[in-house]
Amino acid sequence: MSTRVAPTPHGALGLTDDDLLAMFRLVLTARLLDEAALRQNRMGRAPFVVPAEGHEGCQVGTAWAMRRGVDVWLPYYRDGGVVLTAGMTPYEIFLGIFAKADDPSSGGRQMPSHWGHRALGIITGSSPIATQVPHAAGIAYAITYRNEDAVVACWFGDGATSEGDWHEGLNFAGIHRLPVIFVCENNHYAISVPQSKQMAIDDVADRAAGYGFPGVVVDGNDVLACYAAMKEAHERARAGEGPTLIECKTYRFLGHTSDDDDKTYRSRDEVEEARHHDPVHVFGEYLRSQGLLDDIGAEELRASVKGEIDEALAAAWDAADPEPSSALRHVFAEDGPEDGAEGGP
Amino acid sequence: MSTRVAPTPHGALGLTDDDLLAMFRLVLTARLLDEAALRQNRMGRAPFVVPAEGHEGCQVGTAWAMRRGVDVWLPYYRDGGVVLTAGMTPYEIFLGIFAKADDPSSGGRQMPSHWGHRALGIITGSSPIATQVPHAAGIAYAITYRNEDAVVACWFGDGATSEGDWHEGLNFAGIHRLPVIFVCENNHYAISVPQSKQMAIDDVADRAAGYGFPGVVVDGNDVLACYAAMKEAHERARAGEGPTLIECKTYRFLGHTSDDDDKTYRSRDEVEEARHHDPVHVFGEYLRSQGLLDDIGAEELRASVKGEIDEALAAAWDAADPEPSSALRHVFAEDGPEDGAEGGP
Amino acid sequence: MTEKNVVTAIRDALHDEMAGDDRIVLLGEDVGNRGGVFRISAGWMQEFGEQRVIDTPLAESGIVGVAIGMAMHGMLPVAEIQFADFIHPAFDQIVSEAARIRYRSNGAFSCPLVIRAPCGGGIHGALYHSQSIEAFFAHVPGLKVVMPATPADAAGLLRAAIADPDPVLFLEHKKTYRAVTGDVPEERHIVEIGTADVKREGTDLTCVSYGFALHTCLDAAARLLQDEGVSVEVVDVRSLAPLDTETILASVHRTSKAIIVYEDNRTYGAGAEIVATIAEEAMFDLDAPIVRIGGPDVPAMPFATPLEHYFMEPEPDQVYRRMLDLARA
Amino acid sequence: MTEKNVVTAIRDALHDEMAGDDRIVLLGEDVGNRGGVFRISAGWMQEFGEQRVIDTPLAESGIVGVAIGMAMHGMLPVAEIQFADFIHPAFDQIVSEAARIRYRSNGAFSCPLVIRAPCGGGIHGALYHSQSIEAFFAHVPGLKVVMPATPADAAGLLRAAIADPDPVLFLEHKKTYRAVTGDVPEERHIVEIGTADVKREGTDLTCVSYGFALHTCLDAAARLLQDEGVSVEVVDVRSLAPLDTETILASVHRTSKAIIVYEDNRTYGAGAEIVATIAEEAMFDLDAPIVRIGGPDVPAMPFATPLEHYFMEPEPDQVYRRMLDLARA
Ligand SMILES: Cc1ncc(C[n+]2csc(CCOP(=O)(O)OP(=O)(O)O)c2C)c(N)n1
Ligand SMILES: Cc1ncc(C[n+]2csc(CCOP(=O)(O)OP(=O)(O)O)c2C)c(N)n1
Ligand SMILES: [Mg+2]
Ligand SMILES: [Mg+2]
Repeated sequence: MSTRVAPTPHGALGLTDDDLLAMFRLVLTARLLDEAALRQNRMGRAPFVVPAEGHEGCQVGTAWAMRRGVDVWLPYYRDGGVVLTAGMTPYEIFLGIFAKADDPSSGGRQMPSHWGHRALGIITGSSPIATQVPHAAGIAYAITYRNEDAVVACWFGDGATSEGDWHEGLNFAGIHRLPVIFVCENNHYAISVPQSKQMAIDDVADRAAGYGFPGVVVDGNDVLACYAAMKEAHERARAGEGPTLIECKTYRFLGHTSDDDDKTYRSRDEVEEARHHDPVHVFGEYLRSQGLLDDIGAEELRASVKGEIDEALAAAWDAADPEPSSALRHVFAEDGPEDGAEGGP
Repeated sequence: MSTRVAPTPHGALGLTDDDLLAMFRLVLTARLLDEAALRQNRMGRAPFVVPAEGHEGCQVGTAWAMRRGVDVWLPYYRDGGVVLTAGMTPYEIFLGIFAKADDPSSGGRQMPSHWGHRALGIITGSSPIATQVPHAAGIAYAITYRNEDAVVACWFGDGATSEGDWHEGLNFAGIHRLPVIFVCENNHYAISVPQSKQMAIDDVADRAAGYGFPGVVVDGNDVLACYAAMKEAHERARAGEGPTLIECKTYRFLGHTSDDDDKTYRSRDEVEEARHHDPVHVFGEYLRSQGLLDDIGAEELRASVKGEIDEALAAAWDAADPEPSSALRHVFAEDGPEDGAEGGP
Repeated sequence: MTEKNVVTAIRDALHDEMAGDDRIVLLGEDVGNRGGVFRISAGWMQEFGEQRVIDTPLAESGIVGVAIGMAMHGMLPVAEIQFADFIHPAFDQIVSEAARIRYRSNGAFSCPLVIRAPCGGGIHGALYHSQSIEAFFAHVPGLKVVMPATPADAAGLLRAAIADPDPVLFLEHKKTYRAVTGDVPEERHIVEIGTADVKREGTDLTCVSYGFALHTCLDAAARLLQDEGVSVEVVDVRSLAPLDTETILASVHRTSKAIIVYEDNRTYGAGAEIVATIAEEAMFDLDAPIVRIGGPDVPAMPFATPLEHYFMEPEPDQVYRRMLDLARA
Repeated sequence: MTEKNVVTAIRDALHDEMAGDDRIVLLGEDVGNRGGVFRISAGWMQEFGEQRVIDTPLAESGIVGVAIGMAMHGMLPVAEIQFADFIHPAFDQIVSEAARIRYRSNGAFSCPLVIRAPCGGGIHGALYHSQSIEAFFAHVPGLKVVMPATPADAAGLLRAAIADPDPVLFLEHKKTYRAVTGDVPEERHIVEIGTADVKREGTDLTCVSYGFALHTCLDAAARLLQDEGVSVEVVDVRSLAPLDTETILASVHRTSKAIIVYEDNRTYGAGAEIVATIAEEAMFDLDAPIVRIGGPDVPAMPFATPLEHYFMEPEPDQVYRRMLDLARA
């Protein structure tokens, strides 16, 4: 009987060790960037921040299956890990946090975390929940219409699934078998409203059947499981097999935003228990088990990421504020090259 | 071995022979009323009518399980058979068709078939599709809150299921396990848009699982099957077991309304084939098989119904038109008894 | 020049634009086999294919939302709302999304979208097939709103709307569809959005109107000249947003009297902005108080003929009479 | 009398009404354990029970739609929209349903519903947490729209809204919540919907405003008297629909000059109706053209401090300066 070395799980998914290290760096960057931003908030330098803490695993895991510069991204406000994976830099993110003129999302017009980056294919987003869902379907329609080889992914929370737009967007995508992936980061709360008051079911993914495409549930703390689900959905999309709804069970470790006090609606025990499954930790452990990380490596990596973030933060802080009267610009197209009449990417 | 006479299907459902005859009279009234209304339309006396033809079976079948004067009805514009079962008279319906002052639905303000009848518990409806779905949930919530023994039923077409309001209404009803029944009269078209361009699934009922309650598919041409499904849903609702979504597969024999030309989007073969399963005929055959109807009885019944309709039509035609300047009334509550500040029934 | 009615002018212009640019797609309820409830796109699904003439599910927010996505990805969608009364479920997508995409992205993204919506009453459409919706949308910065009243303007403004790099709400008054005919240039003419048009010259007073009401005004003006020798200048707003205040004010400056006429509910209607603009900019030009005629403040137009007539004209020949009163004031 | 800020006045009034009538329920996002994002209902889920303080799914159309159902079945729902910016998905339910239920049923049904919505900017809320929405809704016959600016009016109008047999949109300017304090009567006082209020008497000119802008106007008026001896009468509209034209016109009649100030985008804003009404009814009383100050016509208020400040005040101390110019005109 021949012995066979079982393939490493990431190897089986086609991920190299370098991929894995890059993914871990992203997860860690998302985490440390959150922490730095929150410190800025407490110092009074950032009036409003939206932490991703707890979601980094499912964000980076799903986003990693997308192709930078090719695919189209519609993240929601909590998706720091997604936009980092799409290619946004910490510097660009801090430009948004400090509402600077060069903020690629909005030039400081929108609240932080209202992402947009034309060059990277990150579609401009807004605050109203779930409005981006039909946009994702429309972009996917345009991709098919124009015979492009691109896939659209659209991220949202459990709360978004209650909106009419969510229903209408998924339904349209299903009818036309569009190349779009819907990713629900189910952290079981819409601000304070628990899942039980949002829906009478356990799994959002069950709704996919009502739109004629598959729904998948994954452990959002398992980066590779998220990647695997997304990779399969991505292949389905490119093969013309239509949309997939992926539900990542996750948890938000901090308040909804820097304005929220989650102690009013969640017990500390519940939060503590969730932290035991911290995706950053779980993923780090996996890397260690694969011999890709040790204490020294982890420390070095952390220091390197921290350094990158601190530098980005300082540079962004020093960047220019928008001109007051520029508030009047870009209501309609202006003459000149900066306003593209052609739409997005 | 003792012989047992198998219970008649209607007997097994708790329906007496008299019930069955009454139901048949309703089905026939709906059909003949439609025909009379369409004749008025062609004569130029009724600018707009909405035929139910083809839907009468599922309308009367489902509505029969409701309790007149107790339960709450939210029909849609095609539901002539429902409102007849709820207790509206042909005279009242013709008052609406001729837009007369005494039209109980709206005093001639709304198009015909925009039902409302406060005394009968038929909630005022509108044209925008699916807006009544959250209303049904809200009324069911109020019923529970006020500890009333009433059930709400809400009818709509396949088209309605695409609207955001439909999703939001069903979701709310599921969360609170409300005493409400959602009835989809799936005739496979929203005006001209075929089901395949409305949804990527065969059965609307499949969506119920996404809201945490049962979905049931029935043959809309089988009056008793519709009744049976509705009866069970009604019992569930009264027992506090929550909503049910019932999908009746049906077909619309005529144009969408008197303004529509369905030849632009449906083959005559398709319509002819559907007519072979005409619920009025199928139900009549059942009555015959049960010895409840013969040729003479059928003729007598038809003559009696026709007489009733002709009389109602003539009386409604002679009724008074609304006063022109009464168009300004009832924007807000007026002093006096006719405006109930308490809301509906 | 060819004489056409409004619905034909819209059909022909839209058809030509679609034939000339395959980034343009039409989406909405029943636009396919049915050709739309007003038959504008009859036969187009066969001609342009199902990918370009898209029968959508019954979901207005989805229609506009999907169209926004298309517009952000290189297409030029024309979304049809079957009746303007049913645009309200899409209010959020229009106000919060389409109108803000350029602004919120600091100019990085744009949304070249046209939304067509047949509006207005007097056609026995009752409460939910008669509504005027321009006041809701003219107030939304980032959105353009036009409402042609003649075949030539309908064609020219529709072309301008499709060419516009920003979202345009294109309102079609149903009562003009077949009732109003006129010459339409053969060539691909464009009517610039943001321009009003003097549809009839006059010296005694200025009447500002748009949509079907414009024709009521033109008719009254013609009769007034004949009957009473009163010369009324009639300005067609035609572009509610941006509003061409210059043309309106120039006319009022000439005539020194102004009457504003619109079908929509009077209070907080679009006419209020026109009256306000004249009051602010031309008060000392005026020889008499500005007169405003709007529809009654009831939720919508009722169905019964006597009620509908009352809505359209609470006093018989009111536009004519109020113009005459103003001329004599 | 007790001194309170606006948010406390709203909380206390709503609490007392709920305690006194169990037909009243509160529904909305996060109104339960979280007590609402402004903490108005903190502790109420425990006090009144989960059946009366209902945490809803994130679905505004559903919130309003469900509340309409409740209102038609014997309850008195108070629906909370977390931020006015998010009311747009419910536009159809409000415009096509709530506002028309009585009219379309010829008076047989009614919809005694209150919708509360925190609105307005200047609080670093950016594009989607700063919006003024009154112009959209004041135009809807069948709907009442109020916007108190003081604690006493907030309490009194909220009571009136709950008691009203028709749907009322109750707008709460977020910047008044904690910044504005004032005396509130102990007893259950009602402020009648449809009444404006002279918040400051004066003789040289009339300033008409509402919401947070009213306080900018009151502040400017106080300084103008002190600095320049100019006496400004300040009228608080407080009820946008119905609009109390009588009180406004009476004041303009006394002072012969009018300035209208509002935060919302200027063009087609609610102020246009007020200007138009004055122009139509009081033109010959006026000694100077009416002045209107509204927000810039950009889609919404930006986030960055310099941009937000620019929106709120494109020219420094503009209300003061325009009042002074008008007084001297
Ligand atoms: C249409 C709309 N309604 C309400 C809000 C206020 N709001 C912002 S985030 C949020 C909860 C979203 O929850 P979920 O979708 O689960 O995402 P999570 O924050 O949990 O990641 C709410 C109610 C909004 N932004 N948009
Ligand atoms: C919100 C809205 N959009 C569009 C319409 C126009 N319209 C009226 S009925 C209808 C089709 C409805 O189809 P379905 O729900 O299947 O009912 P059916 O007529 O087939 O019985 C449409 C599109 C409307 N009334 N409301
Ligand atoms: Mg959540
Ligand atoms: Mg149908």
